[in-house]
Amino acid sequence: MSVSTYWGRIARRYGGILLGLIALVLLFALLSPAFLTTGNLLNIVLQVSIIAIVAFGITYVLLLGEIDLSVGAIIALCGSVAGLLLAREMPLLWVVGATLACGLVLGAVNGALSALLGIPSFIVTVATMGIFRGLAFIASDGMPVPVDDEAFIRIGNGHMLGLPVPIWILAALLALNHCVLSKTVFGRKAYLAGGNAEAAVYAGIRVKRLKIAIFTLSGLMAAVGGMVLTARLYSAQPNAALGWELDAIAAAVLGGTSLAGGYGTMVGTLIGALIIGVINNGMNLMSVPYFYQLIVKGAVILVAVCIDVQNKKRRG
Amino acid sequence: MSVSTYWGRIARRYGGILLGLIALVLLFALLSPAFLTTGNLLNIVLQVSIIAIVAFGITYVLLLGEIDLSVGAIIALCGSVAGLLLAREMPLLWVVGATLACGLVLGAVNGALSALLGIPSFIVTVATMGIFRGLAFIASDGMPVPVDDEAFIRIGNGHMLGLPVPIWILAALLALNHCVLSKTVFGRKAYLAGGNAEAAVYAGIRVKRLKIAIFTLSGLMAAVGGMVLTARLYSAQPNAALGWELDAIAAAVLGGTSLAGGYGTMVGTLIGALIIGVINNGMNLMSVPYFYQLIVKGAVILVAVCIDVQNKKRRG
Amino acid sequence: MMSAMHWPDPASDASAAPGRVVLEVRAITKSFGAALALKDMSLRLRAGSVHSLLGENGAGKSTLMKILAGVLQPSRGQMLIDGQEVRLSGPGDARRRGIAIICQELSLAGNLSVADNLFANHPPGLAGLIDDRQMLRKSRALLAALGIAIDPSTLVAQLSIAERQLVEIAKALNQPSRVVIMDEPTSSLGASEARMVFGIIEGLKARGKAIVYISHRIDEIMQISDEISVMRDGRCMDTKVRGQTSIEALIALMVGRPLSAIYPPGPPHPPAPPGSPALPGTRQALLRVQGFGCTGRFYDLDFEVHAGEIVGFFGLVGAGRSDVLAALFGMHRASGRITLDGQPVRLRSPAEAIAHGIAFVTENRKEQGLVLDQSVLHNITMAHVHCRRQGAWWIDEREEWRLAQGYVQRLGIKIASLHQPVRELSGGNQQKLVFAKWLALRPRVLLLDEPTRGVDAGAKFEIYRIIRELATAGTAVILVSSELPEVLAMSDRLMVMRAKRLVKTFERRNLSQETVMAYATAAAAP
Amino acid sequence: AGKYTVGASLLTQQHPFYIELADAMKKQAAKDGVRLDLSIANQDLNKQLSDVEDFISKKVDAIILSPVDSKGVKAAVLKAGAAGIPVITVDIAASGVAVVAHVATDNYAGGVKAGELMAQATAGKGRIGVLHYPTVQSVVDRVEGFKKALSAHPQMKIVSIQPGITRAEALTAAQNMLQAHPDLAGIFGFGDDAALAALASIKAANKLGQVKVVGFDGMAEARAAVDKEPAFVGVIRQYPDQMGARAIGLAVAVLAGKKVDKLNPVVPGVYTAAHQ
Ligand SMILES: Nc1ncnc2c1ncn2[C@@H]1O[C@H](COP(=O)(O)OP(=O)(O)OP(=O)(O)O)[C@@H](O)[C@H]1O
Ligand SMILES: Nc1ncnc2c1ncn2[C@@H]1O[C@H](COP(=O)(O)OP(=O)(O)OP(=O)(O)O)[C@@H](O)[C@H]1O
Ligand SMILES: [Mg+2]
Ligand SMILES: [Mg+2]
Repeated sequence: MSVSTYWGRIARRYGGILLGLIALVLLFALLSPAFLTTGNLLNIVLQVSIIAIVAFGITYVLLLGEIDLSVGAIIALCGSVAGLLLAREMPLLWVVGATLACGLVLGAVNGALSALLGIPSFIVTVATMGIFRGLAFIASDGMPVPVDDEAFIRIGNGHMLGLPVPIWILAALLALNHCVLSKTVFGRKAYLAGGNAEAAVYAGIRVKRLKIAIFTLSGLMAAVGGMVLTARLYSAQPNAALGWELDAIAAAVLGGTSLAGGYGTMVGTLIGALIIGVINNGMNLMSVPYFYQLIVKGAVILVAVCIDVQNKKRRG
Repeated sequence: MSVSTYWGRIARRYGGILLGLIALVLLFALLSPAFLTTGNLLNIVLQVSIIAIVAFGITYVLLLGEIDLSVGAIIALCGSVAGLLLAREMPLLWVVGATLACGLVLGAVNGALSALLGIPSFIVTVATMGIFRGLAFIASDGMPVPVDDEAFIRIGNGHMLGLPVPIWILAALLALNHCVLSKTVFGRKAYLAGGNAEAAVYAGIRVKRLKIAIFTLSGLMAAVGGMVLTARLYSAQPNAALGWELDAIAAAVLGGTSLAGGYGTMVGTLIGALIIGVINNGMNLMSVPYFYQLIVKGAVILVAVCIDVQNKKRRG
Repeated sequence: MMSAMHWPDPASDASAAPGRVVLEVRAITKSFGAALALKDMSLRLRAGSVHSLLGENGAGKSTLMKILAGVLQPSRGQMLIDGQEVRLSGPGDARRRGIAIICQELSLAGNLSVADNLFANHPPGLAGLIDDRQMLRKSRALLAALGIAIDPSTLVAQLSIAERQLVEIAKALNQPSRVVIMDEPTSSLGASEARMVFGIIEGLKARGKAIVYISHRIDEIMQISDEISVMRDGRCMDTKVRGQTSIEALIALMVGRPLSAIYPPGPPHPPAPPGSPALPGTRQALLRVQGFGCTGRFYDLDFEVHAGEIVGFFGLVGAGRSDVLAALFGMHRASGRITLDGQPVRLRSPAEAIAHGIAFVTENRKEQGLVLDQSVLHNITMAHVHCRRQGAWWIDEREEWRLAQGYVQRLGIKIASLHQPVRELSGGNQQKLVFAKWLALRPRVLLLDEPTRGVDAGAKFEIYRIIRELATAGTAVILVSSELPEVLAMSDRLMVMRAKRLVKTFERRNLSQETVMAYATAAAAP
Repeated sequence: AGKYTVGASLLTQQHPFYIELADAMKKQAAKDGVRLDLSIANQDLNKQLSDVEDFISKKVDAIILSPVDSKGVKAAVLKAGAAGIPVITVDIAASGVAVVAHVATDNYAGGVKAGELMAQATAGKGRIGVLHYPTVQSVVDRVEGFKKALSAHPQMKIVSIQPGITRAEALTAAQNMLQAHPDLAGIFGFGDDAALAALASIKAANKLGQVKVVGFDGMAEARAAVDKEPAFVGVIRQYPDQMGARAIGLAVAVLAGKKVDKLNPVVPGVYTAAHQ
């Protein structure tokens, strides 16, 4: 595998949408002097970190041709669990462990309902979206739970080697998930089962088990997102992350993941999330009025994807 | 085609989920005396009428294996258009015509972006969701537009032969869409293209054109929904119908429509919408606290679909 | 011929003495709902021998194979491996017990590379990490050993259907196995590829594997089998040992009556070739193609087809025949002039082609021909309901029903009901549906790409008869097939393609397989 | 006398203000011997209308609404009226249709107070950012009041008005404000969530000494933050407890046939650290 084809494949895979991201960055750099500063660029990465982490989980799910609409609710529920446990003065490591375990279980429930009972994942996760959200409200009585554990807060607001901690978490999870998807048998199985479920069955892949594992992963990523969010906001919000499932899915699809399954990469998903983040940040810096932000954001997404699609078509 | 197999097919098609609906009705009738009254049952149908109408449009879209997330925004924008035109004292028929035309155009834009430029419909409609919503806000300055045209209000609040007008509209659109789907060449094309787009192209079906037509229909249904909603609320709300796209899709999927395309019926969609309506109404009558309603609703949907799925499996 | 001994097989099964029964099924019954696909079917597979299965479409061959491979569970009956009764829990279980299957319906993941598909069930590497380089290297070695010239890093979606079939074979051989099931492995292959497969089978035999071989090409079966079982309606009619039977006897067993001929008689007077002195200028070509080209797919074609004429296209796999048909059907943007009845036409989409009376039986029925989850009824009338009467709104359900019923009877399509989803039909019956779909349109020009792929001998005859009938009624037919005897017997004129160009046109007389083959390979100069 | 049933449809139950409002209503209902049926519109006007229709099915005696939208609530009020059920509104008024009584905070006055507090904290000069929720009338009133108060200080300038509806959105918006205007002197958050998010962003940017925050609502979490963080100079305090109790009281009075005031304003307070 020569270097040139390696880069060729990279270009083919991410080319269009990466170009879109770069074009956006250049555009905003021209329009707003505050945009192209290290501080602000870090800012953007920080702001998209949670959505991107959640979108990593969603990427697995979409790869399999399934959908997970409950991630917003899982963020809220796991965040609330973390907040409530901290309020009971549980030690930090236990809180982190319990929160992650909570996300794992919630994801596994989604996966089991879909895989074992054969209910379409859209319905399962629309239903659990309500259930998990309800549980979050009940657990916290509908009120935000203030968090003041210094160590925990650092998950969202601390710095390491000059970079905010959420960015480190993002980077670590990107590396991890990228490896899982591209280097492990597990990842290869996901591509195979998403591309052709029948072929996967013939290859002896236990598709049901795989599906449960993948929803569990999605729940886990959402739990990480919930923790970072809670720490960033200094409080656990039971109504946090409303509608974020759509943002996360949009990030993944923007980054080239197919809703029909079989195609997608973690790097693409991150690029997708960054595009959304850059648009939001750039328009905020330019003080575009809210109503127009909605329109511009939609239009920019359309243009970015359109370029990508045309690019892919041209290269065949 | 003997009668018995005809009914057999009907039972196979709607059986499980219809049983689910009936079971729910019986359950609530037992639990709440106010439930099984003509008034309340009409109430339920009235309450689901808008979602059901929108879900009819969504059914076409899902049938094709596509998705339309912009219907909530189309409802809001078309409703605002109707409100603003009425405020300018335009004659009723013109307002109705213009509003429907607006929905048509918005739907066609979705379809064209997706079919002609090849952008995945998820991305297209996530983007236009923002754009249309932004336009609705801008058109109305973010403020609700009060409507007091008596004749228009009757669309949402009038009665005909003892039944509320929205129920008549619902019935008419059910009949119409059911016929289109099951009796016309257009409907057949939708099923075929949704089942296997490539084979449909080889069979001479102009799939792109079909896709545009179907998104246009979805826009049209959403426009009808927007008008009924505006009339029912005596005001056009630019932030109306937030998140209804998910409800409408859930109704269709609950009613047996497949997100992957190729399967679905209008009657099924109506049953799906009614299930959601019955759950909401029943729990309200029983004064279930809001947070618990979220949980119960999710759980009931899961159980209903699970029964349906098991039923289908058993019959093979 | 390449040596079949060199592909990497971790478990050469020395313990299996030739002739020993490795796998046996006893009185297997399989029902799908009310329909019985297998009734008390029994079969014995011996080490180092090829056991062929022959039977009409829908006889239950694939169903039996899927049971052997653990994909389906039998409703009743026993399965024994080495004399021990076993119950297979799934395909993975079967694989672990050394049963490999090449499925009739191709099941590769198009979004992955050939190598990924070859190693779908056991990618090389350590602790769950895939060693991609090693996988590519092994894949390359495997394909080379089998004589398959495909780069393993290619995406499967970019392969032609014949190439996919070869990958499917390689995939099944890429695992330790004692029993190899081949369900119509050659149905989409040309003669030379088929010969390659026979070479592979010889190699497998030599190493003591038990092989089940299913095909509708009876001559193949006669050539390679040690034992032949004939199935009808889910039962085993008889098992013959090599050399004890004849083609005629087998066919009679299979269809329940003797078949007089394989190909129907040609037209009484073969249509005169264009410009022949016998009928100067009396006939105008129905379809005329000049300077037809499509970069990368085929170049510079000139030919014409007359009403009532069957023109055969022959060539090796990848010669570009399918692409020519697809371009004529408006699927590819091609340069050149096309005239229909002397009128220049532009064919930019299948819809336009159909509007001009062109129909196209595609070779890939699963992807381009059928909507698998929809009913037989809707699939048969798929093009008819909207093309027959342009602009019609309502579907005439009665007419639709009548039409579908008619073709089901005429082609002998074995179905439970017209409402049955096509996915549940056997492969050959699916192929007949694709054919029926286009017949329903009563085309003026009929493009056929491997129209009898996987169709049984009796039904093939019927399809040939219909093609002949249509031609006699004035349809212009282009027939692409990799079965040389089929093309030779059916064509009034035969064109040979090589490397994406037309190299030779033969008139019907004086044709031998050898001459044609010589032009298709590079042996004869154009 | 037969027990009264009162149906209440509240805008949301995901906000401390409304939770306190609901709690106060429940407490007062228990005290007055009224059966309270609570449903939550979840910011969806159509759901509020459905809830009211269901109340009518259930034949409640009176309805208390905190409208999702002033103008849009007309349908619900008319339906209740047609069924002969009196309606009382809380927090947000109904417009274009008459109700029996209305209980609310004076948001415009509160906004003015917020503006004055901000001017005081920044010594009457500097650039100010506002976190807004532009589609809610009561918030629009607050921001108008805030602008009005600042207009008395020519050296103060609102440089950025950004939407920040949820706490996460507000955090992002506030960060971007600080990024675009490094010399920002103050941020006004339309509600507690916005103000607390602004505070978090200031902390993260290490600008606690430079940027002042003023909030609105004054629920427990925000008040605690005001006590703890000098940068959070104060919050305009609403009194949902008083409003809830008043609404139930009015309903009982109306059902008992007493005459009640149409308008029942609740004056917002100002909560600062010095205030405790
Ligand atoms: N999943 C299924 N549901 C219902 N019927 C089925 C199903 N699978 C197969 N059948 C039926 O079982 C019968 C046997 O099918 P099978 O595929 O084994 O035939 P075959 O002998 O392989 O035919 P061919 O030569 O056409 O491949 C057919 O009538 C078919 O319709
Ligand atoms: N979708 C595709 N993408 C890329 N290459 C393709 C595709 N389909 C076919 N090809 C290539 O184009 C060449 C011509 O294929 P074509 O199918 O026209 O040949 P053919 O003569 O019909 O042979 P076959 O018997 O394999 O169908 C083949 O070498 C094949 O690899
Ligand atoms: Mg078969
Ligand atoms: Mg071909």
